[in-house]
Amino acid sequence: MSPELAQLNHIEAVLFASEAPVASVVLRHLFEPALTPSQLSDWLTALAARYEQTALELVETASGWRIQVRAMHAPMLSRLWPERPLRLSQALLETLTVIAYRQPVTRGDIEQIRGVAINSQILRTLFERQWISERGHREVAGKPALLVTTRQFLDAFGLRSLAELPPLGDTVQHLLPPSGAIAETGHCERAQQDLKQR
Amino acid sequence: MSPELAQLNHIEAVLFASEAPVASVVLRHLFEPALTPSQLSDWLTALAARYEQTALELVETASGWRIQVRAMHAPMLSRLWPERPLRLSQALLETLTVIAYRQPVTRGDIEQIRGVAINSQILRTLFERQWISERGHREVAGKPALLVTTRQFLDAFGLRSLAELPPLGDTVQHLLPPSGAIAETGHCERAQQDLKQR
Amino acid sequence: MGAITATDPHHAQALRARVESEWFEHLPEDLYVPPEAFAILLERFEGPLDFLLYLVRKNGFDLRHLDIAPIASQYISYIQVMQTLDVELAADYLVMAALLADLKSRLLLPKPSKLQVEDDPRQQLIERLEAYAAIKRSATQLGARSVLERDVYSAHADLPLGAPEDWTGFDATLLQQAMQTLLGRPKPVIHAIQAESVSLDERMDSIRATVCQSRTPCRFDQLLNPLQGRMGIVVSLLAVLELVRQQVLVIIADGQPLPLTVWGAEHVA
Repeated sequence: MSPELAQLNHIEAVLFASEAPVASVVLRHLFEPALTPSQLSDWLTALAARYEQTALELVETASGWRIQVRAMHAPMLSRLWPERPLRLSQALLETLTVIAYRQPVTRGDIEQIRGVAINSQILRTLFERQWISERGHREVAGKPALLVTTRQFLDAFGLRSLAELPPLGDTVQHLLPPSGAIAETGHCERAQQDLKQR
Repeated sequence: MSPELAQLNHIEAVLFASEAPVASVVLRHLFEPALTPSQLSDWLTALAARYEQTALELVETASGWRIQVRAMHAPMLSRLWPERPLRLSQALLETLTVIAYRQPVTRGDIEQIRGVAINSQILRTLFERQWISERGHREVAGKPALLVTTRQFLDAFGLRSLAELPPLGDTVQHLLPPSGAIAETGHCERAQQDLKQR
Repeated sequence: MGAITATDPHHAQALRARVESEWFEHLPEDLYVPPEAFAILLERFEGPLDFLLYLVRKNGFDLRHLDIAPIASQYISYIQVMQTLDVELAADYLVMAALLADLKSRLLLPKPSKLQVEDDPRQQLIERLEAYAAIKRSATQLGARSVLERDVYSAHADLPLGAPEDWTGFDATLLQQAMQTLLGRPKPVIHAIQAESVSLDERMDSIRATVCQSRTPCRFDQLLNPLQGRMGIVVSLLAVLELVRQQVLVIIADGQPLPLTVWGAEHVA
């Protein structure tokens, strides 16, 4: 085996063996001397090429690099393990979105924006998944906790940073029928699936 | 993507998404109609070929098929993650240290310096790792074996020779009975300790 | 496209997409949705804002130009009908109905000449609707991403079971530290225990006296001096054997595995 191949396999072994995404800095320091960022980038490009035409893909999230099973296999996998796929209700997604875009927010802020009392189960689920955490309190009566999203949230949604969230956009536009009809339709189909699965 | 490739990727996706080895019968019934054992065997051969020259391998365990990181990467991985460190117990380190600095020593010498009876498991471990070996016997009653450290010991601790052992310093040094003295006093004191421990 | 079906309000929104310039041509004639259907639909709304937003979109209204009054009226009428039908409504819906009723009554009043934007209740409601609509759309986008454990799974591979561990790469200063710890420890205090010697003669004398004075056979353990420990047992046995040899004692045995029992020879004779 060539030294190049051995080095590539080293990186691959680390990515597969890790339970969490592996930071670039860790990958660079697998070697002596450490790889430069551009060298690492070359290796990762070579590695990504290895997964072309396979069930896998190499992605970068907030915590680092992760090899994952492509989304196209999800339907088949959820048939195989029906209990496994995560279900994200519209209420949970909206709550999470308010926290992600408006952070730090209090529970009251979320209720004000969504116009509806928050279901405690939703916040509990978000905390359990470690997608949100508390960071300090607002200095008002009752000192409500301020909620923020976490790196685990970014990892779970395949985001490298909050900056990758699409902008909220021109607010006036939102009162028009959605122009992003495709996204809406996708959501719609998922809702129908949810309905069927009940 | 050809239907063949899609089918192969299906199997790969299941193997990677599964938390445990996947039984052949499960893999065969991913498809409609189910694969015959010989068809599955062909697919798995094709999949195994995908991992040639990579860090991965496809293996069959008692409970089914599993993709794993090749054993050759184990040393590198165990160095990488400090949460699964190979820890040396204090008792083992002290025993090893006495042998390293005072070699050749008998078991009785070690017990005399450490002040406690030696746990046989510790010496067994040190022998198993080939960090110590026997070299001759002391010419006293019972002919106790003399223990020395090995080249593997030097390698494990990154030393080129025993001369590179970190110096103990004067204050510590003088606390140690001179190497030769141990032989004379060691045994009777140990006998007394043995008596006490009963 | 009559009364909408109860399956999916979002779908209905898409079908009734209108642009600002067109809505006059298609003045909504189907403002009415059967309340029974609406009771089912309501489950699919995230709250009164979502419902209100649905009404706005369903009617193809552009709130920038249109008075909010018709939407408010629709909302209130639905809520009222549902109340008469005993459909249980979350408090949030009733609060919104009250707010809209208040808004409507204020809109009937003549407009003050200098109305601050922040004082305009209509403007406030529109802003809330806009903010909610933005969040709703972003939530949809967020939900459309590939989510770990829902759409994608981390491809994990373990090492082979029982893989050999690597026992190298240790720091030699570990050894130095171990030695310092070892020698820095208080020296074990070694007590020299003077083992008292057990005399065979003493044992023989003691056993002879005990056995000869006893009117019954003596078990071996009755002959021991517990203070003499294990060595005492050994020497006592030697003493017994010697006394048997001297025919002072006899061993009482009937072939059963009993504790060693002796008696004075004269008792037996």
